[in-house]
Amino acid sequence: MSEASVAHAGISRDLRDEVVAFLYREARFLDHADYDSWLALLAEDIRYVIQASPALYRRDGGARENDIAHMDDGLADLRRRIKRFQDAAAWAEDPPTRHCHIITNIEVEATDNKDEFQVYSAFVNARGRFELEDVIMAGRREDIVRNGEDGLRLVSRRVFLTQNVLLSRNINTFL
Amino acid sequence: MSEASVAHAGISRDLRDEVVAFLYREARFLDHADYDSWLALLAEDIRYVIQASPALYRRDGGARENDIAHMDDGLADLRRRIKRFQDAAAWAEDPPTRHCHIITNIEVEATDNKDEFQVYSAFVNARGRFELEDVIMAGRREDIVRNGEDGLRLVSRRVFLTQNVLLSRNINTFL
Amino acid sequence: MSEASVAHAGISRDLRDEVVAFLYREARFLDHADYDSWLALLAEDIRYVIQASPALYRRDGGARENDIAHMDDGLADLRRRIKRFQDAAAWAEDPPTRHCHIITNIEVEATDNKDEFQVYSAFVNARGRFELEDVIMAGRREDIVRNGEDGLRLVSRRVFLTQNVLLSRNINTFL
Amino acid sequence: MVKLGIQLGAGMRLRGDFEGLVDCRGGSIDRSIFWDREIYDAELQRIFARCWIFLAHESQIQNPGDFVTTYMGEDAVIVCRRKGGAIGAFLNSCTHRGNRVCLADYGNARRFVCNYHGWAFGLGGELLAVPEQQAYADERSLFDQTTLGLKAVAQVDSYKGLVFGTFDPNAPPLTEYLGAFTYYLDVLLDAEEGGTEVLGGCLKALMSCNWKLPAENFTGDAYHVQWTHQAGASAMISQRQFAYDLDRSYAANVNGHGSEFGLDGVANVAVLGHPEIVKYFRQRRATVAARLGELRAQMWGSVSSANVFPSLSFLSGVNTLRTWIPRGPHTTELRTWVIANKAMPDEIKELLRTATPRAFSPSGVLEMDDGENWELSTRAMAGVATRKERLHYGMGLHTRIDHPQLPGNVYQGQLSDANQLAFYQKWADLMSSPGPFERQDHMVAP
Amino acid sequence: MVKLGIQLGAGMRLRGDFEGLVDCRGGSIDRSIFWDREIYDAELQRIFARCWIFLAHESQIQNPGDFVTTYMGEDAVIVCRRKGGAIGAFLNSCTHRGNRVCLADYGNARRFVCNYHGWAFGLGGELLAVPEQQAYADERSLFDQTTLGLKAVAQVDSYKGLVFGTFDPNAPPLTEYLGAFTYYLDVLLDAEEGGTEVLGGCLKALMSCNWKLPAENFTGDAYHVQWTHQAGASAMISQRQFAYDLDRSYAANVNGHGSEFGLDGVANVAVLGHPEIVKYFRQRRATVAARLGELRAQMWGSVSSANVFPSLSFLSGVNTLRTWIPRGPHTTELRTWVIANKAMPDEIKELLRTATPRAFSPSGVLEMDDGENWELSTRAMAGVATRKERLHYGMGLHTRIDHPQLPGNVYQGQLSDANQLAFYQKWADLMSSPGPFERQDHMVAP
Amino acid sequence: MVKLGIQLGAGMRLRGDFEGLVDCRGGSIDRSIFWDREIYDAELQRIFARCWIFLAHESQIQNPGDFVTTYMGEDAVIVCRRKGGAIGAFLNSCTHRGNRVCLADYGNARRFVCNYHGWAFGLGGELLAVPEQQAYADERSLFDQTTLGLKAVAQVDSYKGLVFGTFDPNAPPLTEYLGAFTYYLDVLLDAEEGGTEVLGGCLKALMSCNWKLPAENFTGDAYHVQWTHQAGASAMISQRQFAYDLDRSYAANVNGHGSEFGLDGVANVAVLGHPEIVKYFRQRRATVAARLGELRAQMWGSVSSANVFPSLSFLSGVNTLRTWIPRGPHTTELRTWVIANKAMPDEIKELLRTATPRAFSPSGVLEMDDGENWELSTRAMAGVATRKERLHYGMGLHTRIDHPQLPGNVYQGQLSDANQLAFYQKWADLMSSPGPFERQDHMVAP
Ligand code: FES
Ligand code: FES
Ligand code: FES
Ligand SMILES: [Fe+3]
Ligand SMILES: [Fe+3]
Ligand SMILES: [Fe+3]
Repeated sequence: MSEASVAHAGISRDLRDEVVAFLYREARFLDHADYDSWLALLAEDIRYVIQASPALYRRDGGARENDIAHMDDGLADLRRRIKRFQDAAAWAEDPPTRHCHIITNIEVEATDNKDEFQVYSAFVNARGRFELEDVIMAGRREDIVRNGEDGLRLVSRRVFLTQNVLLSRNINTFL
Repeated sequence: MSEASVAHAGISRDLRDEVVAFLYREARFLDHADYDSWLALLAEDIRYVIQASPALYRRDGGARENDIAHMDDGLADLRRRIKRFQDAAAWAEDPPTRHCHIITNIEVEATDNKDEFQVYSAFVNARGRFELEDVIMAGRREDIVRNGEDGLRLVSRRVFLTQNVLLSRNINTFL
Repeated sequence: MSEASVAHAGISRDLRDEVVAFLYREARFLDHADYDSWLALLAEDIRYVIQASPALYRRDGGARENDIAHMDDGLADLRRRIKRFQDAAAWAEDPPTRHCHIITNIEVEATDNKDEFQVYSAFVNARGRFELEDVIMAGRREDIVRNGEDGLRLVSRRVFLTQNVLLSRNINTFL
Repeated sequence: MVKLGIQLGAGMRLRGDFEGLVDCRGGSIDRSIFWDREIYDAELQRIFARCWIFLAHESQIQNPGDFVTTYMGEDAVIVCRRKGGAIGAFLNSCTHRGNRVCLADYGNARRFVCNYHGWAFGLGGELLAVPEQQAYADERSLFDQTTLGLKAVAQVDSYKGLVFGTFDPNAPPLTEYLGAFTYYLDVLLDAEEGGTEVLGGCLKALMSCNWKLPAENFTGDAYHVQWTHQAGASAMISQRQFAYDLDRSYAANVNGHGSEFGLDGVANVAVLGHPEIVKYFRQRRATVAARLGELRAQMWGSVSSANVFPSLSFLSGVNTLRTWIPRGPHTTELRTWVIANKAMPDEIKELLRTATPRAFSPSGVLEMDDGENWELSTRAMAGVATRKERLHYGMGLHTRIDHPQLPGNVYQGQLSDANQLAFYQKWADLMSSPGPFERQDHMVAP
Repeated sequence: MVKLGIQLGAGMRLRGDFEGLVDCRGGSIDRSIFWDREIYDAELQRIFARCWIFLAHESQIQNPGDFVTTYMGEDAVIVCRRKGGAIGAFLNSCTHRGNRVCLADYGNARRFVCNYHGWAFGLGGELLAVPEQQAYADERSLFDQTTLGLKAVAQVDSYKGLVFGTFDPNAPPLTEYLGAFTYYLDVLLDAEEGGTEVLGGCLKALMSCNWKLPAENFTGDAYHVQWTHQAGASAMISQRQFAYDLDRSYAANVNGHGSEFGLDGVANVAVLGHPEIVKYFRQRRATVAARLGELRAQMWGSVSSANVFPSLSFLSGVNTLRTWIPRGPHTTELRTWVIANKAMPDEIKELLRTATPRAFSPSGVLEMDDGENWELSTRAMAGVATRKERLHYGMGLHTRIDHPQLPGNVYQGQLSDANQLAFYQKWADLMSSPGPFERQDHMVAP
Repeated sequence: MVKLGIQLGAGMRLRGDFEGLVDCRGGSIDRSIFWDREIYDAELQRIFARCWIFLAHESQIQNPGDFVTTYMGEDAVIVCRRKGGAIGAFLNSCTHRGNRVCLADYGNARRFVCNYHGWAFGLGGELLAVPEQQAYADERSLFDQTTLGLKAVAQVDSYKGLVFGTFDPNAPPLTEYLGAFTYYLDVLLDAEEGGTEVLGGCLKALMSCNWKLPAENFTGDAYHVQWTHQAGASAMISQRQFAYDLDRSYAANVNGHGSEFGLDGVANVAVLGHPEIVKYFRQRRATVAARLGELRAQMWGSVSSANVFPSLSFLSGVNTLRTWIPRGPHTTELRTWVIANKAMPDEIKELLRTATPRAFSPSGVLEMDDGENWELSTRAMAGVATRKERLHYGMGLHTRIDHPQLPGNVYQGQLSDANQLAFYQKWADLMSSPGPFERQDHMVAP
């Protein structure tokens, strides 16, 4: 299970910095519930997945990739979620949630496609609502980021949560 | 609500690295309750604010900027807080709190003032006390950092918490 | 208690980037319970310590460096822990824990030894198990990292937790 | 005789007490049933340890050794396919020191070996072997291998793919428990040849609400759809206002189970946002009518919801199946699955796999507007003045009809509290008599 | 008759029980009143559902539709300015299914629409409209719009800007409840022409302490100032030791309300660390004397604290107003405001806006030393041997005086437990008789 | 007379109730003793406020003013070395308002000054001085300095370095309480000249389990070693299977204290993974035999475990000492120390300092496999059907022997539940009679 330890092989420092800035900016958009700006960071062909995290014995293998997921969306699906977020009648979003997306552990690796990069990151997500509610989740992300004409775009994201049963009623944000 | 996505426009990598180092060092000083070193990072004209985070309907707008705040301090005020922290008779600070300031999502942007920079960051703060107490808060920060003769100085900070009601009895640190 | 504020004195940007990549990669190995890869990051003479965090009055000084610790291991000891982690009969590791090691605040400083560097970092660690268990710890780390022929190696780590009484039954990972 | 432990007080034996909390004629409910811990503790004994509780879908445990773990009330249970094909269900707690025996959500096992001392149990819960068995050789060890298996759920039975169990050996058979409600269940379970299957695994979330609030919602609350879900509906189907067609919709209940439904045929399906699925439902309507009759063919996919007492809910057309697991008086664990007809083509199943949870699951576009209501309702009950005010369940109490085809108590139009009141009447009936695990010696003398 | 739910046990009806917990002659208190959940549950019924509870400051709700949300005990309440200028206060819980109706801390609303089914309530809590009202048309729906409004707080009244409410329709009027304590309240509320206003919003924090510990602290505990706050005082006013002037300080209590105070005129003001504010108080002293008399003009800004039973506290001069909201036997939510005289110039108000919370708010330099004491005191009560030891409240029991001007029970010098004992005597008196929401059928027969 | 607070219900006075929960002849235990809060509350009064509870090791408080803080049940206690060398132990809660007086885990103090009002207490808990003492001058203040000290633990005594205390003034002396169990204790405490000391501080962890599960494990559960610890044993000593030598191993219990042990001499030592320590034990065996006799010299370092009722456990050879502090019915705080013979050379001590916690501490290689079993066992008891099933404690009930040297109730072979049943019999005996802090007026008449 060992892995070569060449840091950032073949990735320029400029690109790395761009990716870091890209993910931090994304987090800020999400914290401000600025979903239009967030959508502009996504590739047309994005696949956005927040996996379920069942407890399974090692002998049974991990969860299947195409298992039921908290979210498994393309761009049109994400737009629908955002349409609801922005709807004045989304009662459960008013008063607004107090979001904080903490992003760290950003690693960038080359892929077979010279314009696409594998990006790892980890996160803590905090959400406050009403008076006493303050919910924390943590997990990992595996992204594919594409470097195109108009800058970086998110092509794929797979989110792994440490929570099996969500310890809050929902995930009313993107991770 | 969209925003241009040029990363770090006009900010040199050196400056960015300096700012990151500056904020990490600041966090380490706070973790070690080394408040004298922390004070040395502040500009004379600093305004340090930890906002309240009330739950308000969208139609009522956000909280007013000059609302009552957990802290809304100038340098003299911060010195007073520190004077208490360092007083042997500050019973509630002995045994010392076990601090951890996690800082991430650091973004640096230019401002109209060529010597001052807008810096965004996000944080998780953990505080342990006594035997069983371990309190976690998360939030965002918006700083103005000035690049002067003697290096970087914090000119302004505005802290946003995800907690409306603080879920702990106080904030006995700086965020 | 003040400290000179020269950022990264004498540390090249390349080295800093290498160290950051090294610690992020380490975290990813730990998240994936890829302990063989993790072991390959350690120096032969590593000393790995997770300190106890007792509550002590200031007048009594801090905890002694050689106090009893949650872990105080050399390489052979770490190998033993890993041997258990990887044993099919380690019932308490099956189903596997859902790990997340959040690493931030990485600072690199020179030491008297030109090949060794003092590295500071802070962390949040989340561990999910079974259905409802999701445990969060935070703390600081002080590492010595050696730059040798075959790249960076961890020579020493001292972990400080904010928790005095562990609020979970154990630490079934490395921090 | 004296009281001991957090067992039931003697009052719980008196039918009158719980009936006073639920006034089905007057259309009002005492809020304490959503808050008080003692009432909750009684529910575990008198509802969840007595009713037929949903355990699994047969498709989750197709092969010998396949298992899932679940809960009946707060009792952890293993459900698994035995060698001969029968389904075993037994407590997930070792008879030796009580340790949880199976730690996974699902999987395949030859046997269940307890982590603590290694006692090994078979797929029927039977004790297979213990380490160092010679230490139990003497008869004074009172070691009777035949009695030391994992305690079996008293009765286990299936209805068209849904596996249920009850801890009460004297409970009526499942068919009697479901009664005529199978008429409505079949719209979900038997619309197409070959029955149903669950697609993929399970999504779970902990909600800070009493379990009865979501259960009553699914049993009959069409009323909330228009208001609660207008943003979600707008997002999914670009239609803000839902119009009730009271002439062509109904509520019906049987033995505390309830369903409300229209006859539009596609309103629930449409909410998934995939015209292909709507088209599939339309295409299959005639075939369904041949199986279930014209009326139920129109129910299939229509705007509707249903709950099997106490806590198994589903939405036809949306194809979500879920349970509300009680985890304290103010906490409920939601578990959701995607259920599909086996006969559906793979493309439709693949769409459902993502589309159903996108609409209905903890983070579903529509469901996200539900949870907060149930949590905030529960939380409000913390107030003593608030708890004094009874809730209003009076809608449409005049709409009772006789219908030539629809069985059970039937009401014209989706807008009524009739099913909810039937749910609470069933609740009060059960709560007013002791459950199977109440011990005389734990009660105060009257 | 039988016991049911987490209602009061029968014993609560017996006056003797609670009186035994509080010995005001012997100067001792039983620690269980800070720990036991059953006592806490009784407090919600017998204290918080019966006393006049602070709801809001009128300046927070100046315009029609302005509202704030708060709590009376654990009951959530909406307080709002009605069209005609009257103040409405009613339960923040829908009469339909109990959902919380208003989710914001404050704001302006034309009406409150419940998120679940859309029932709409007016600024007086009245039910304005419900969706699909025709479904309630039949009289069997028992739908009486006039009775389905949000339950009004039984009585609402104001005293010089402070709005109070009580759930008890039989509670004496507010003026009688406050009684002669208004003499002391006026130092805060009526020192200058035009009354008071709240500056900005509210700071809140959850403390792991029983609510009575901070309340008794503000009612009379000058004793802790010298020791607890020496580091804070040193930081704010470079003065470590606070010296009590027993000849020119007093404690006084009325109906369980209490205040201790000096006559120095500026010690409380000074702690804010702004000479400008001290100067302002000095300058205005004569004018205040003209309004309130010489004695109270000297109290204005002096070292002092006060509590209106049960849980509204303030510090004159520091200009902090706060409530201690009970959230369980070991948990209290502190809410703090800055209160200022409207007549104060803007510069002084602007200073107070930041200076008051800098000294007194959850993270205030002085207040940071209080919270830990209350939390650790509460936590210590977990021990059964610890709970057996009564606490000592004997200080200065001999200092009772008659004073020509000061009303109520008056004591010479700030150092006494007299006010605290009066607080607990009031507590015991209330706890020894049933509150308005106790139902006969929830009690054990004696 | 009436019930009040979360005190004991009357039933607790009836011996029969608790005895029914524990059937030592039939070898079964009712699971509710691991779950019910009322039983837990009774344990605090009848077990932890009555038994001799471990407070500290004398080496932790060698010099005057040295102190440690700990718990007896949920009562916080300060233990300190007084000027004259005597050991003081008293409640860590101020007699004034109840604040925690000492906030550190350990240290050296001249006196303990309360943070709230500055009352100062001496190393014996006596009240030394209070600020502004003149305010208490009048006799009506009922201020008797001699009675306002921190409440002393009723009895404090040591056995070979281990300090114990009891809240019960009528408890039998420590020597009587330990009785013949000192024979087994001495293997830990008196194997070498000079007694023992604790190395370094304390490691602590909160476990979600009932305290009795780990306590019963250490009192006699050799049975779990083979299965639970096989991965840990493989890692530490490259030996997967542990083979019980029933001919040369025993269980023994006295007054509810228990130990199981082999005579192999090094199996427990070996698990530390340091041949040097094994060698040391081998070398010293003869000397130990001279002190303790041949039999106990063979016990020294052998595979073994022990528990002093209720909650002090240790492993000879592994050199771990620990207590299981109750923090609620489902929560236990583990505190672990490394204990060494003073006579051991520094190299051995230095090895033990890291090797003992590496094997046995919250994150120890072997201990990490224990905690989950106890947590999951506890959690399983949440189920009402699960709680109905009694646990099996029948192993080796036939193995009782008379042994010429071993005192107490002795059993041949390490594989039996005999010690566990003796533990629970002691528990039932104590639980069936009122403890020192139960007040008549808090009980329901029978
Ligand atoms: S608890 Fe299952 S084998 Fe002992
Ligand atoms: S709960 Fe308020 S409208 Fe139904
Ligand atoms: S509480 Fe200890 S001195 Fe007042
Ligand atoms: Fe809904
Ligand atoms: Fe104070
Ligand atoms: Fe063990």
